[in-house]
Amino acid sequence: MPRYAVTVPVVIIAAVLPLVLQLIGERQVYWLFVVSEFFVFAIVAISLDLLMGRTGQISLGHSGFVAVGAYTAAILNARFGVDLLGGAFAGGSLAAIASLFLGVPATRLRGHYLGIVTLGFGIAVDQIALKWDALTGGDQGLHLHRPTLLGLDVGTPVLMYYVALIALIVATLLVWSLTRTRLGRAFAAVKDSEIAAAAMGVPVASTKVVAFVCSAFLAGAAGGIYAFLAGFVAPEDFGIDSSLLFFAMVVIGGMGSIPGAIGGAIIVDAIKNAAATVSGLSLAILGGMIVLVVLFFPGGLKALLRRRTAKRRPLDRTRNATVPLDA
Amino acid sequence: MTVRFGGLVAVDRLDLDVPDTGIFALVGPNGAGKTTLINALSRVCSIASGSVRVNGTDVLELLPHQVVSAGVARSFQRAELFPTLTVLENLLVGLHSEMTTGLEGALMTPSTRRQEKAARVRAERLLRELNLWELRDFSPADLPYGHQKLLDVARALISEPKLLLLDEPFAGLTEAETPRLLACIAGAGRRCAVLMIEHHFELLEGIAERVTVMNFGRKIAEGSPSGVRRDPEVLRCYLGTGRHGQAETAAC
Amino acid sequence: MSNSMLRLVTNLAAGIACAFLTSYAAVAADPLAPGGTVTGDTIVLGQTAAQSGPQAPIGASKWGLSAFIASVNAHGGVAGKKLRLISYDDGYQPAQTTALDKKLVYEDGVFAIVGSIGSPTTAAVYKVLNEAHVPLVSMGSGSPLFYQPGLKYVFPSWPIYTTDGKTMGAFVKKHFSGQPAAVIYQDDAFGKPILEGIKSELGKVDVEIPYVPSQVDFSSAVIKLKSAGIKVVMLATIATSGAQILNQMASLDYHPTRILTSSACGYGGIFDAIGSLDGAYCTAFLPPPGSADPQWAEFASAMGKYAPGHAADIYAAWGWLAGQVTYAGLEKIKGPITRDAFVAQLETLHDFDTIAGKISYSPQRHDGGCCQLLWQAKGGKWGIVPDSAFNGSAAMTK
Amino acid sequence: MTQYLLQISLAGLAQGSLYALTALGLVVIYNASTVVNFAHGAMGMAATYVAYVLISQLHVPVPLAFVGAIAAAFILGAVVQALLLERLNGAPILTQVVVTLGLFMFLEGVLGLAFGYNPRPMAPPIAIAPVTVAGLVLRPQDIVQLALLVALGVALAALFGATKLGLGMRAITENTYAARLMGIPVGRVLGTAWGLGVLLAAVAAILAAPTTSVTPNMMDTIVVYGFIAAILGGFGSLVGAVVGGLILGVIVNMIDAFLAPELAMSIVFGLLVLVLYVRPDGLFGRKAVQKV
Repeated sequence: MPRYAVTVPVVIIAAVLPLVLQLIGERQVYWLFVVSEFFVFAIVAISLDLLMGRTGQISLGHSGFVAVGAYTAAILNARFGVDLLGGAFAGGSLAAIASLFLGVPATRLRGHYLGIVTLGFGIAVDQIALKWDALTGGDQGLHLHRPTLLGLDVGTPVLMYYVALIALIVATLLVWSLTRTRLGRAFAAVKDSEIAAAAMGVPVASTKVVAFVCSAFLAGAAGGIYAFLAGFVAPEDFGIDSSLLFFAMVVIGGMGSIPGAIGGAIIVDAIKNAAATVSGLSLAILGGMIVLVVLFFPGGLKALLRRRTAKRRPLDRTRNATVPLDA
Repeated sequence: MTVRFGGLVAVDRLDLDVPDTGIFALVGPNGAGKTTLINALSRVCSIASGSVRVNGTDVLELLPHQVVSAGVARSFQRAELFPTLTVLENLLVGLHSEMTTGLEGALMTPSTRRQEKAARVRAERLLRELNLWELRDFSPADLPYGHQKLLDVARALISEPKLLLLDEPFAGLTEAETPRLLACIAGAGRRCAVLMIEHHFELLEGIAERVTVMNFGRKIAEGSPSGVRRDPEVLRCYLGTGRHGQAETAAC
Repeated sequence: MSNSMLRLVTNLAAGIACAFLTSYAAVAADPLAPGGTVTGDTIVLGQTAAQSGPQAPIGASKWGLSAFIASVNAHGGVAGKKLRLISYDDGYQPAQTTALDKKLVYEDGVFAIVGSIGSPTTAAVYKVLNEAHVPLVSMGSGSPLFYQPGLKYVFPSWPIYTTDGKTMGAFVKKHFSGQPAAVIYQDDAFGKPILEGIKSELGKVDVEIPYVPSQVDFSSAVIKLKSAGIKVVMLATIATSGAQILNQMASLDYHPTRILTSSACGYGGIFDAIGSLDGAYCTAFLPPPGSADPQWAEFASAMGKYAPGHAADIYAAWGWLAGQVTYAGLEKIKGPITRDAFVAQLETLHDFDTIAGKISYSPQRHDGGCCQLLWQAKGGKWGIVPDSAFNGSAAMTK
Repeated sequence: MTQYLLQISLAGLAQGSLYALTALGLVVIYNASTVVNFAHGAMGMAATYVAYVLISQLHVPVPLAFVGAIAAAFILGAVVQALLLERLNGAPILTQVVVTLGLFMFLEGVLGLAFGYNPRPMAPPIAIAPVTVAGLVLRPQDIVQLALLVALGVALAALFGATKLGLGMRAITENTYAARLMGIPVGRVLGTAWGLGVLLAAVAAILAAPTTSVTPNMMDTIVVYGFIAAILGGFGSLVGAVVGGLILGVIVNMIDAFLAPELAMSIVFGLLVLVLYVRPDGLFGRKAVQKV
């Protein structure tokens, strides 16, 4: 019960935040954008966590999937007037197809090769978007029409805020459900022990590919929403830098945890915005944080938060539980 | 069946026949090919020749993840559990090939819920049987080793295999931890065929119907636990140094 | 709802609450009343300019703009009001520019966006700013995108990039006619219009080589040109790539006539970075650094006074130019200082003298600078090439 | 045409020697500690800043500055091993990759903070005019670069093949625990391997600096090609790294010359995925034995 006492008011705050922001007049445009942008980044962080934290498959080019989704949505919108839902769905689908190019070789790659190949994927998407300017607008980018959703105009900052918030909640629920059913358990099994997973009937290779596809779909859909939110896409937005930011979100949040990924996204986004005026500062802080987290807080933010919650959950590997032997 | 690694013949033309139920043990010194045999049966190592039929299906022609559907499940020498998952979820992975939920799991469709519920009921029943119920939400990494081995066996058992392969289930257990696992295995032996690697003859004497002794990949003796113990060749190359029937590394 | 589900939602909501609190922590005085009217005693100007990443050198524009603003304030400001600059580092990433311009316009309440650097970054925001009626003045780009008719709030002040290319092309036609010529160009909205301009003057070039800024090894490009017997090489490149290409040419014992675009030779250290620079040409719409031009002298002395430690180079002069144009518009406003009044006054500028020569705007055309010429490197200094001036204002395309 | 091809290939070999040196360092570190060092380029870049500071701010003679930078690189490698990787002994690969990536971001950020992002000039180590032989331009620095690569490669092979250090490294790779029991100073051996690996990265970075200029991002492209070279070479073989790097240099130059320079890295990655699909252990790699 006490958990409801926290959850319900906070969910209400999230829902009424735009109304409160009315008080600051025009300035809400910026703050609504910042929070909406954070919602979308958090979806990408969740998707990367599904792949990296849950399935143990590293991806250093995740913004490549975001780029594929964003460009798909932008092109469909600019040329055919496809709406936000269609754009996000098509973006996710195309990113999922693109992920097969990575996912299939990935099943044959040893851990660190995968990191390098995904890095290359991120770079390649960038270069192709730049080169294929007839379709993508090259470095001048692509402007989208005012976003609509199922025939409704959602082009105001407040409505886009709700679109992003609902998208994050939906993504959270989807991933949460997935991890609590057969396929999600198979992801974790593959990460923990490929041999044991296979012995339990989990097809290791295709499970890895499916994890790639799921993760890419989410990242691509987030990219599609992002394109509508920003109203503009350009190749420079999806470089290694942004892949590393998503990576930092997952690591700092604590791998293998959805709340962790969201928390990591908050921290990274806040640092990125706060340190924007001093060049190199955010990179140095985030890099330093990653090193410290790995060395001293292997569970990341997730573990720190959990340590402080009143009721400890049993499944928590950040402490060494000693279980009484009852035999 | 034969398993080769390069020039080394780890399992050499071994013939083994087990009926539908009962406990059968494999013994032999280190390097005799026991674990290799189990790995070959569960298709972890893919370079075996010959054939292994379980109810007519040749296991050696399957992919590793198809073996369990053919009715062959296994445990591991060093309890290869999934620490990311809870104890309960570890058992549910054991039911992976019986369930069908794929991506639609993300949508929690009614059929997903039904499957999940049914699987949970089975897993919970097994956990209660094994007295692991209290620990269901812990990570296996936080359990004492004895519980881990028990869980490892349970995870193989939950799929109700026809052939259960156990790789040294008692290795590393304390005296206090042994009886629970022993009871569990004895129970399994009444439902299916259990092929286990074990050195403790005393443990085997109570439960195993037949013991096969291997050395250098070959079968050198076969029979009841007490009978095999008296076999001169077995004594010569294997049991000579053991104090209470436990094998030391003895080459012959 | 199960426990973990609840915890999820809690975390989610906590995140929102965090962002919410931050928004309140940042409450500050709003200097701009609705409708873009300046009511306080400062006029706040906003800029985005890369201070990090590979494009950081051109972000030095920030210091020229700061120096201009400081000198205006030292002389009493505009209409009794002081100017203030808020400049953010967008790392040359359009997504950052989008977010930061939202911050500048809505959170910081700037009056106009002035002297922002880069083609892709400005491309990301010019439409939105134009629709929101926020003036976008003197961006650091000559991309044809910003010279389109109908952009009422957009005021470019550079010569369009095609003029840059035409300046090269006309010069080559005049002096090196008949010699095999080649262009190395950055494959984007910066390099391609320059290539187009060159070709519109020369008809055709013998070899065209595209590249991307991340490329570090230009040896095959240089070998290709050398093997093809190219005598004139025009470079539509950024500074770092231009330096790499010229150094590569020298190391391969290849000495064609070299003509660089203005963006490639604005930095102070160019003579250290390229040992073989002597004899090379560079297009320009600004006086050579260190020249006796009175506009440059005024700029250089202001830099020394108000931005000590920052070189008075071409990139800083871009910022100075942006300041000059903005000031000219603001100064002419009679009555309340509104964005629309500012735009109206800018559109009356005719042959307004800036560090980059004369600039004219009209309600029909926002064309910016018309003319370019060439410099040549001699003995570690740039000098103006006498008969190289080119007026591109007549030949506006696209 | 042949001459053109030759000249292109020659330049490719010269550039490839930088990739090879980078790959060699990656392989040395990988062989000893099974860690792929994603901070490799950044560490080489940091050492180049040491050279830059020594030359342009402390006015140390150029050769001495290079020696100083290379020594700094060795120390940096050893310190990183002792402070970071030593604590992660036995951690999953993913964890070790993550920590080197964090280090990469940290180093690039810190040097950006300290020196800004303006490119700093760096004089070439050898500035001798090029020689033309039968129409081919031979650049002395290319030849020195290639010779240096071969010399370092041979020296490393000798070091690992014939000394106690090499033996220790192999023992540690086989079984760290057993190696420790056998009295091998595991920490010191690993520290040396990391030091040597980063030293090679620093050599590559210093050789690259005259063309790339000294910036926090100077090694980004080169180190990616270094990774690819190492993978092509089977990630474990010194000869593979050298050959992989040289081949890659020629391939990239061919792409620049005949296909599309602006897509070079994408094409190379496409090729890499193809190669890995056909030969998962690279062109020169031996099949990795899976332990059960």
